[in-house]
Amino acid sequence: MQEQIETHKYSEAEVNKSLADSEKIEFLRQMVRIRRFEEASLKYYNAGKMGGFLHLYIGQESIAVGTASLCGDNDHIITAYRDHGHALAVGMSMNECMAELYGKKTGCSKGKGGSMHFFAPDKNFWGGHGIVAGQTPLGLGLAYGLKYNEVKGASLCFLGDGAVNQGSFHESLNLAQLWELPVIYIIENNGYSMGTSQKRSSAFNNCLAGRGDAYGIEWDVGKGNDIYEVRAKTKEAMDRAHNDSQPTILEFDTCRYQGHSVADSNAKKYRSPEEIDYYKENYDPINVWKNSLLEEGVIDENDYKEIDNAAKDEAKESATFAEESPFPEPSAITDDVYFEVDNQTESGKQGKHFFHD
Amino acid sequence: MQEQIETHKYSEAEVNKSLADSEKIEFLRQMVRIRRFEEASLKYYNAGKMGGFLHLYIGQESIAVGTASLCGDNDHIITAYRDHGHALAVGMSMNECMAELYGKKTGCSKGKGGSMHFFAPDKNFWGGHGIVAGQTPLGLGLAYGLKYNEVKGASLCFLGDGAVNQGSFHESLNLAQLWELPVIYIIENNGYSMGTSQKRSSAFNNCLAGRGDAYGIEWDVGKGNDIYEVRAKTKEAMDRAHNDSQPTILEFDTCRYQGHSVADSNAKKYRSPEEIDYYKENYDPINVWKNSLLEEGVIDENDYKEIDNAAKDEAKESATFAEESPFPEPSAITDDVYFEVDNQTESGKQGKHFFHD
Amino acid sequence: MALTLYRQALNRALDEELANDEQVVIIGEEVAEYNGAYKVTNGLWKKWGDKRVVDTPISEAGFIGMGIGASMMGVRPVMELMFFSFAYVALDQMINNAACVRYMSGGLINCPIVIRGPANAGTSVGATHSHTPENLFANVPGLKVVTPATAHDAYGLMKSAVRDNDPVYVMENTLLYGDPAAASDLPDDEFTVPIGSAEVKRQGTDVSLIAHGRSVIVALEAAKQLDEEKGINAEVVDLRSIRPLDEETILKSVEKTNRAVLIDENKPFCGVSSQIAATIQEKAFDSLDSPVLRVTSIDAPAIYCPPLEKEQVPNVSRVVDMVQKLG
Amino acid sequence: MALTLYRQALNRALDEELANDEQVVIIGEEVAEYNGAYKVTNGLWKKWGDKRVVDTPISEAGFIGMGIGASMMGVRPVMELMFFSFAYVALDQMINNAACVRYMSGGLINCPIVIRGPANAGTSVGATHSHTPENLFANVPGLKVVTPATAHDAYGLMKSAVRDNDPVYVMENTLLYGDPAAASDLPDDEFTVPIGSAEVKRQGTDVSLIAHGRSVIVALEAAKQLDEEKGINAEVVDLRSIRPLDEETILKSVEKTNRAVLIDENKPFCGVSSQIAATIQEKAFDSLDSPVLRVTSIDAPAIYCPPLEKEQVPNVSRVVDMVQKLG
Ligand SMILES: Cc1ncc(C[n+]2csc(CCOP(=O)(O)OP(=O)(O)O)c2C)c(N)n1
Ligand SMILES: Cc1ncc(C[n+]2csc(CCOP(=O)(O)OP(=O)(O)O)c2C)c(N)n1
Ligand SMILES: [Mg+2]
Ligand SMILES: [Mg+2]
Repeated sequence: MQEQIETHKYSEAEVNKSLADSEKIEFLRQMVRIRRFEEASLKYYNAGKMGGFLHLYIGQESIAVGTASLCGDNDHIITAYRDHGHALAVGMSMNECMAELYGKKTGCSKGKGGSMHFFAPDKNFWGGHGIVAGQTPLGLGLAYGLKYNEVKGASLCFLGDGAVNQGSFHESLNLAQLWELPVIYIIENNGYSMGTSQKRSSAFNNCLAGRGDAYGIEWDVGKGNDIYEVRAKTKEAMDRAHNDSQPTILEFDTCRYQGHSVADSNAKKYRSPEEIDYYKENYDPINVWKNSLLEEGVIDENDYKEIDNAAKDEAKESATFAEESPFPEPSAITDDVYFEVDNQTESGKQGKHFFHD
Repeated sequence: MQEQIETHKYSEAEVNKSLADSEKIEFLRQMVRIRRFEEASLKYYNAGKMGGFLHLYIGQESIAVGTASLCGDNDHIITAYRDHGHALAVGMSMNECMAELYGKKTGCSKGKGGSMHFFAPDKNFWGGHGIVAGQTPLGLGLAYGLKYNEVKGASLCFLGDGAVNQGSFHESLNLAQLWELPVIYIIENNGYSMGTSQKRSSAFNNCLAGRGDAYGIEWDVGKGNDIYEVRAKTKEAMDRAHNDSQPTILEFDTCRYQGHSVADSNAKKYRSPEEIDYYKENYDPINVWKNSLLEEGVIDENDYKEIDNAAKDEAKESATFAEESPFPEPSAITDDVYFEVDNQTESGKQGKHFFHD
Repeated sequence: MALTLYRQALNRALDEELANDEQVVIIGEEVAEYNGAYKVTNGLWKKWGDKRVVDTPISEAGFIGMGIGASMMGVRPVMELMFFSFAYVALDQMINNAACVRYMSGGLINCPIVIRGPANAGTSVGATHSHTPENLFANVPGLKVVTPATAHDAYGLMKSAVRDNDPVYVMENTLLYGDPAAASDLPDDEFTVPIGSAEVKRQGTDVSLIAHGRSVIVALEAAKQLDEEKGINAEVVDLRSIRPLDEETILKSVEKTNRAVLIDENKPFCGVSSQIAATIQEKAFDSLDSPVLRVTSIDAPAIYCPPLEKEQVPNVSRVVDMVQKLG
Repeated sequence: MALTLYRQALNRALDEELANDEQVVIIGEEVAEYNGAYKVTNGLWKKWGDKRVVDTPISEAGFIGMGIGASMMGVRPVMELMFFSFAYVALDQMINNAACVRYMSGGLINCPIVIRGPANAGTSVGATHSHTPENLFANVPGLKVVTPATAHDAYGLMKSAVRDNDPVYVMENTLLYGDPAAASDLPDDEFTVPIGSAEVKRQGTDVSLIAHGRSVIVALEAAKQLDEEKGINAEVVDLRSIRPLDEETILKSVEKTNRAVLIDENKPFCGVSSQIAATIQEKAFDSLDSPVLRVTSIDAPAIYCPPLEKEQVPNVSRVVDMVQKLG
């Protein structure tokens, strides 16, 4: 369990000192939006509006918001299936996200991806990936693309504490260091992979990020609930990526409040409700941030309520939008499989591409 | 390049001090047998007697012989495709090995495996595996089997310096440490994976074995050409396996004199012939060992000649044996696919197992 | 009489085999303390303890390869893949090691390993989680693949799989785990269903519906509807085992009905039904009154959209329509 | 006129595409300084330098996944698998990422990646190095698979593959690289062979021999022998592309000859020829005078023993015998 939070050790970091009040408020708004969106999605999931999995990010919002806040035009983000937070943090609308959960044509992935597969390449957001650690070589590839085209940018590739034990992640680490690629692996360590505590899944020295030592990769570990700390440590890594084209592994401690997915019937068995309650009470990223802004005099309680109400309304409206949106037509099942077919190029017209009856 | 060999630093190690002269001579004999066997196999390969690949172990003999010399009834060995040395070191006959290279019915694998796939489970030798690092989870499984059945033993799993970049190896390391399995990963670092030097393939701190730090696994690195050192360091790891059921990573520097495989047309391009010559001159494991035994007065030049001639004869005879052995019958193509079919059990008689015309 | 659900039948089979043979060990992600992501191993850890039921990190290549290595030594691991879709990160181990090591060693080594888990689409978990790789594995000589459709067969095939001395991949189905239509009335006494035997699940005269896995349940419903609404008397053949394959039962049925429609959740190109169609046309050519037709998944990655995914996988109305196309 | 070898044709195609498009980059084990394990990339590193031709560590999942990620950003990587058999350690990336990301993103992302390398048995490199996974990949919607049999097609298909905006897996053959029977007289001007078009490589009237990859060369020789020794005039159809598939050309041929023998180095169960047989019997049912027969690899892991492996893969005498079985 983390120690009681000190007043933000990293508030004086360069990248934080220069923050305008409006920016700080924006972080709060983003975190609240994520939480309210997810609460709404849970509600409508339980009402039978969605299928499949729903992995909620509640409790971890500061990481997506803090890291995304540093991203410029040439910085890119890719993550696993617990992707709603990152999607909203990069600027995707609640409407397109909620509609995706409903499987609607107006969803960000036209109802084809679902909860685990949100995408917005126009916002440098490359998904949303369901196979544990499967996104880690892709994140490396984004960095490869940047370096190949001599663009000064970084690829922020998120993964969970359980994902560090997949071989593809290690292969990626070796390549990242060997080829000096500007990728930042960000381990969101919420202490559990499904029902397995970190100590039952991973052998290590120091911490999970410390596995970087095997490859001589720079690494750091920090408190994930403190936006100041997330930003300060991520900024260092981004500088390393931008200026030296070097990879970094970051690890942020955090906590997911909900079960692994909505279908996690064991959510209250493998860890005690007290563990979560204690965290919520003392470390909740939204509370912590809200309290600092109150202390700093950047907002008052009323401002917060407004932000919160606006987020709730937005979430509710997104559900209405999703509800009222049409499902894709059955013929859409075979769209978006091949670029060349979709665009009816010469290549797309040659030969038979689909083989069902 | 290694430093000039000191007189064996490890000759006084417990495990070496107690060696009888006959044992020391036996090590020499084994190394010479491996070399002569492989020289013969190269000759007959070039004469068109074999197909496929032929990865020669020449230059690395001290590692197989030194490690195998420590193995008791419950210690097991598994390696990659460069497996002739390990096969002979565990006691397989030249005849069955050469016949395998010829693809003959009398081969250790009945002509089905070839050079990369020698096996002798009765001698605790589990192959011979062609997919780089594919044997590393299997080696873990051997250790699992030992521990599961509460047998005090170790699994010695060999791999190359290029194999350390496969994900399955890392997954195995984590599992080995997490579950305290008695596996010893032995990296035979000959500096190259095919034409790629180690520095072009691997990022690391310290050395390749040092990647064990990522998992808190004990590791050590040593000179591979010195049987005393190989035995001393392996013994420590085996004690750790036997007594504490803990894994180890060992790395031994070594040198392969031949190309990656016989078909390595670039063998003289990616490293200079001088690099090999220098090694041969100064570090050749057979020479080094022979010279110590001469110095120690354990053998004289004549003894060596006898050993050498016997090995050459044995190799030559194995080629005659192989030559005179029959190929398997065509019907053998579909034998050894299923245990149940081969043994015509009830299960093996049910349904159709093979689907060609 | 209390029916046993598919999930419970698997659980009972595993429990009994743990009792029957000390070398049997269950290994996989969340199989122990969590009781299994889909509760197939429910209660087994509590009953059998840490040694016999083992939770793993998310390292499929590592732990499945480990299981194969242990099986070479005589341990009999039953590995769970939380989804068979995750086989793709462990494929090298599952093909090159499990399927080839016996052969490459000239028969010196065998791998009595079971790898099991759900392999199906239809639950809106998206393309990466909805693969049906029975065709892919059955392509590989050295492997056995079974796809039980009912609790009875799930129980009997699982027991056969654990006792078999070759690698057997048991492909289950998340939709069948709790489906009353797949539940069975199991006898109290142990029994097995042999690997490599198909079963005629419904007798008929007009057309053979040949299916495996959940498609069998679809076929049975379709047969009922065809009977009631169209007066067509369909026979339903459940392959049960994909490799080895019971060609005899297939051919006998087609020789009787002279028509076949294959129902197959696989993607069509080189799916299991391609193989069955190729076989039927080859070996029952003169019995066929019309071409063998197929109802497969619509040929795209599994779509998330729940109502559309129900159209994507074979369903009753697509089967009924296809049977009528036979003319 | 100097014939171009299959290997040289690939080399020329890659060289030209490196020149045509700065986003094209060749990545793989030993492709640069070593000039390729099979010399397909010979000279390219020297000519194009470190940026365009890149050697990798032995980390197929890592570097292929990386290539897929880079392709999402607009880079056009041409990845070499030293053997396509090594795809099995990278399968998750090759299926779940390359094939599914366009779909799961509703068409927002595409992956213009080429993965190429030899995919064949017949060279005594053993079971683990002799896989022919064209059926496995062609099963996956989202992927394209081509299997050139001649230098002409290798050149033309490789260029099409590099220019295609979908993932294309080009399966070559170590036995064809230097085979004079696969060499072609290439024009000096650039050209492409469209993906998805089969070619009748020999006109005939009595039976259609349908094949892909090196089996086309076998089929052509068998056709010659059938003609000379048995007076049977066989047509040889080269699929060239497995997915997309040119069904039209296949069906046209069978409608003409009324008989088909498929020659396929795949293992038989759910091999490519299973799919072709299923298709022919479905769509040319009334044209068929006898069942579609198949000559595939003998159904076991690839044997090492060199003379036996020549029996294991399809060869001329097995094809000639099978054609005569048609009656
Ligand atoms: C290769 C693979 N194996 C297993 C799974 C099933 N699975 C999905 S999420 C998960 C736990 C991952 O935990 P962690 O990486 O800590 O991420 P978190 O869920 O905590 O965000 C598992 C086992 C999967 N999706 N992919
Ligand atoms: C997964 C995989 N990728 C590539 C290869 C081809 N290959 C065989 S050996 C080898 C080099 C391995 O080098 P190293 O591990 O150092 O062993 P060494 O040959 O030096 O003994 C390569 C690339 C393979 N067999 N398996
Ligand atoms: Mg976690
Ligand atoms: Mg090496």
